[in-house]
Amino acid sequence: MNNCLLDIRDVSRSFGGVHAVRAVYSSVTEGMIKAVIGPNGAGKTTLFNLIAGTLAPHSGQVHFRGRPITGCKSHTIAGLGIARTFQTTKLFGHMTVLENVMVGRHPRTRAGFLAGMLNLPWTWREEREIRSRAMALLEEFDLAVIAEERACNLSFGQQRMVEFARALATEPALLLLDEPAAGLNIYETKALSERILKIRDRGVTCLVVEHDMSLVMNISDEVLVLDQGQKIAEGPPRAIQRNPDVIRIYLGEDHAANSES
Amino acid sequence: MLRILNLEAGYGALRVLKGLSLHVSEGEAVALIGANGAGKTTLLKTVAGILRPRCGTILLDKQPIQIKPAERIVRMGCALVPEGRHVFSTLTVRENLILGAYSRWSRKNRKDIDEVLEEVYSLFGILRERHAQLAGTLSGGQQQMLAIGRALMSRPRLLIMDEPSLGVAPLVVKDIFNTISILKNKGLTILLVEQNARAALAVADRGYVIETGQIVLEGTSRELADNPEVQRAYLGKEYQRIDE
Amino acid sequence: MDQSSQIVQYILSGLSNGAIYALIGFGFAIIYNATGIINFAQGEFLIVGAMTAVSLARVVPLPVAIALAVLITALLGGLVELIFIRRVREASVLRLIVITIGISIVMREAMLHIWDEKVRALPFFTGTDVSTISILGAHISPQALWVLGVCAVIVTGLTLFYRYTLMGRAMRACADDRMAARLCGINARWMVTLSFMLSAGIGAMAGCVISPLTQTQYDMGAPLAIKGFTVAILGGLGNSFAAVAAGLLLGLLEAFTVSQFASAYKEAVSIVVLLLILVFRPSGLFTRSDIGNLRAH
Amino acid sequence: MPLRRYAPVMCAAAMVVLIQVALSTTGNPYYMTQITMSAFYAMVVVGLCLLMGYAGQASLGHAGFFAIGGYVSAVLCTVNLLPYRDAAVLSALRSLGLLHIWKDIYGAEILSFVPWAAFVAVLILAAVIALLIGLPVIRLKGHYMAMATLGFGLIVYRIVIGTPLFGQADGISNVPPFPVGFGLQINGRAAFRVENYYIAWAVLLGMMVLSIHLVHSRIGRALRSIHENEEAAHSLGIDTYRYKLATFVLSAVFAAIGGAMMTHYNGSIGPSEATVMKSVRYVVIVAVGGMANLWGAMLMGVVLNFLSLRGVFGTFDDAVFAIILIVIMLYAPDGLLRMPPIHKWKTLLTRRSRE
Repeated sequence: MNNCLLDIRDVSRSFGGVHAVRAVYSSVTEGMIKAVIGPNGAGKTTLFNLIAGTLAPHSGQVHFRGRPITGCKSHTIAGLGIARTFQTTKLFGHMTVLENVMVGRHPRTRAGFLAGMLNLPWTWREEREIRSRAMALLEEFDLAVIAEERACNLSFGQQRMVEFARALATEPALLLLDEPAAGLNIYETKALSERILKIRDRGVTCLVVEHDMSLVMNISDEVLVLDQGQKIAEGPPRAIQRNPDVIRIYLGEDHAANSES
Repeated sequence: MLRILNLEAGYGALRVLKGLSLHVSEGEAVALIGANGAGKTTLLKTVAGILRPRCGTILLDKQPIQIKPAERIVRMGCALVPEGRHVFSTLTVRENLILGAYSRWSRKNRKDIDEVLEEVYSLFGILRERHAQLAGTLSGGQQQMLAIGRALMSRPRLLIMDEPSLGVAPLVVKDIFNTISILKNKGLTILLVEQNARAALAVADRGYVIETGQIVLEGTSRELADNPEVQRAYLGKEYQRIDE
Repeated sequence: MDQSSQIVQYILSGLSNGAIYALIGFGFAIIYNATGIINFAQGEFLIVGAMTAVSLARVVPLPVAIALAVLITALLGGLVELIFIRRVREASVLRLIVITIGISIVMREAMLHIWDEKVRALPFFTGTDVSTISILGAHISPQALWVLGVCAVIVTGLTLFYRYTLMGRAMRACADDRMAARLCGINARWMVTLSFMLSAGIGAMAGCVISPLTQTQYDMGAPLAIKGFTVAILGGLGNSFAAVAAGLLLGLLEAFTVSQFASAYKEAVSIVVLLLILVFRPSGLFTRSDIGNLRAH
Repeated sequence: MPLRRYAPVMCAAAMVVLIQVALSTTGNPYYMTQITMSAFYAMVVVGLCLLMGYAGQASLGHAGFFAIGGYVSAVLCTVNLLPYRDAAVLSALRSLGLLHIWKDIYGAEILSFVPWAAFVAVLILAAVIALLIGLPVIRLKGHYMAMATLGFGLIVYRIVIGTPLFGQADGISNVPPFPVGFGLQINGRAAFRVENYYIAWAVLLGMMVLSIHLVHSRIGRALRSIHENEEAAHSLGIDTYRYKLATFVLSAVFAAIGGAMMTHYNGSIGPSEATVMKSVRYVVIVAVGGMANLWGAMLMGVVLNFLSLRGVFGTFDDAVFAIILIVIMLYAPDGLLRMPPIHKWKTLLTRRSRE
């Protein structure tokens, strides 16, 4: 594919004797929402960590916009335009919602130690811009009313959204979402899926690990199925739902046999 | 034997269990199935005393145990095989098993403990073979057997298992489920939590389906296995059996 | 004294110092494995033990005084855990560090006010301060042999305890996987208290055996703790034989540096070693990678 | 926005003047000496507060940097180079005005560095040493970092006490005053008491202003985010290692400035400034002040050091600090002076302005 944003080539990673991710090939096309599914322990989060640079693969390579990013530090990768959210939200609890999102502007701004200490005039302008951009994002997410609230005081659903906004503040080309619907109720999940679609529409490619199948099947353009670290299937959601291997790992042998018959 | 009423629990701001109720009768095997993140593991941790519930009641033999620490609950005859096995990887297989009987350790129990150890060894022959090996060097399936064996060492009346098939090769999963039905036939009360719905419902008498911290379905294993709702929970709304 | 016997002399004094460092290192490792805390007050346990024994030795025979001192220090260790550590188990590392440092200073100042600044010493266990034994042409105090002997006994005892007793196994289980240990019915909190007692007791014993050789003063805990910590890190925190080897290595290194440099720099040696290890091999010199891997999960 | 930020600075400055006036008029001017010295110690505390409270790194070796500052300026200002006056290097330095000849109290001629040159050397040296120590040490976690910095502090102490150049146990005395310009000089004699009181406070409040700016800048936000959750900070493109290292160097430089000024003020420095107990004391003060609370740390730095210098705690000096430490850590880990968080003020102010 010519507009391939992320290319995962033969990536493997093991912990001790356990192969968490084994020889996975995959690619993400610009502008799509791709979902990664699989049972618990299938290696989904590990794959995310390998892309985001939190872990280094033992073998294989990851390319982003045609450039190899294997072995890069995660802050470098974030600077290149890959942002992520975490399975258990990792907000800066004692900072305000606004400050959280302002931190997200970090890779796109430049005031350093000396400039900060001396409070140079040009940093005022930058600071104003950081603030207004962050505020704009919060407004877009309908979070402006709680902008001055400490992040640890928010409800779980709100924390998810703030983390979302914070990741977007880095102006990523690719957004990695690790189980964004975990712990959300039905309405929040619905709002979330609309949110993800909106983000895609403004040009941010999304890679989503998710367990909520209705969410996955509703929004994704393509699904990658992992089991025990290996790729089981990859394709459009409809086809995945009918794939006998996928049914087998989710419902057991019998159902797979039924489906095939 | 075990009765849970309106249980609420969670971590920090996250409310995982939202007023959950279920019960397990003496001699029964009950399966609890549901997708990831539904709250299964949280429920078991709360029952075993690792996690404090926010509110609700847990009765074991009609005694409230929701405020008791894990150590006491084991003594009362309720053993948990945790998710992800949690064997003591730097201890030998035999040491792991012996520690399983820690709560009953005393001079006069000596013989009884040797007996249970013998029972566990005959249930899982591989553990006898590898008794001097470090538990961390066992394969995933063997570790799972060890975790079950360790729980059995406390001679529990209620055995709770959290995802015994997780990360275990398919052939070994079969072995493990065979063992579970052997235990059940011996009269042990079992609460089994599984993602592998099919296998779990095959050994259980009854089952519950848990979704976002609440029980959404309840019934005999057969009823649940044939329920389209169960399938929906796993494969998404649009999933329809091709033969329908 | 000729060249070779001088070398033997250095080796012997290095070994006996190293044995003490190993014992202190054990103290660190025992608590670290049970709780993940580095107990900065470990050195003070040595001094408390030795000082208590010195005071008791005036009224009861020496062996009884030492036994009582070890017991009292062990109880003190347990008390420290019950009062301070237990209530902050879930706290951040920074808080725990600061608390154990605070405890060490309070203990030191308390000792200053109880036993004043005077340098004290237990009597030699056998012989006097002038009696020597000659080995390969070198003359050493019989107390040095006591030090080596006590170290050997404690290492063996600890190994047997951890390997073959239910209590020892339970302590290892807690260190390995706290949640699983609780699910087995092990009271993890008491295991932590017990490890503080054990660690304080071993510290007190170490303090008593070196007291005749190096003498004891209220503020000697911190430098000893640094050395013990160096040894514990060198040995990879938790491997008893590696800790012994590391202790002896550090002892030898120090003995030879003293022969080359001013003694004021002697302490700097162990610190430099510590810094180098922290920088280049924080997992320790002798850590077996397989065990390391098992611990990581 | 700037007004709100500078209001506490103004208040502090007013307090400083008020205290001076009060002490002078009530005839207790000698209290000023201890307040001045407390201000020097508080400089270490301000830097350490940035490091511990904002970057989340504990250092148990900051007395080492204070001592480096003091000893380096003491040595450079007192070492007599007269016997080597004809060496090419020295004459070059003399022509640059970095060396001068002065007479000590016994009237002997001494050729040594001018205090300004020594001061610049202190800044550079402290930064370089902090960088070299920090490069490996900042990578370490929790206990290891604490032990490594403790080890660094001990090495400084050992070097100071074991090297004849540093006067061993006696330290270095007869350090000349430091003419800082505008006709002012750092000098401990009674005649200069008020002048030095203001010099010390001007420098301390200057450091406070720089620190406050930093904390409220993009970098400060990044530092706080590192403290809260390092993994998340990383994922937002923050190079945590570099920022922690830079903060470490900055705090070391602050400490060295305090040490250098103190040495010129007292005219001497001794090894007691380099002990582990001193390092621990700085940590205590930051903890009591509330970790990430610059004003709390500064205030506590002045108050506790003042009490200690006045000898209020007697022979229980160290014990008092340790007990304060334990009690604070057990019962009030956020510090005694938990000021309402800055954003709360913000809401108060904005609300009022909208009405």
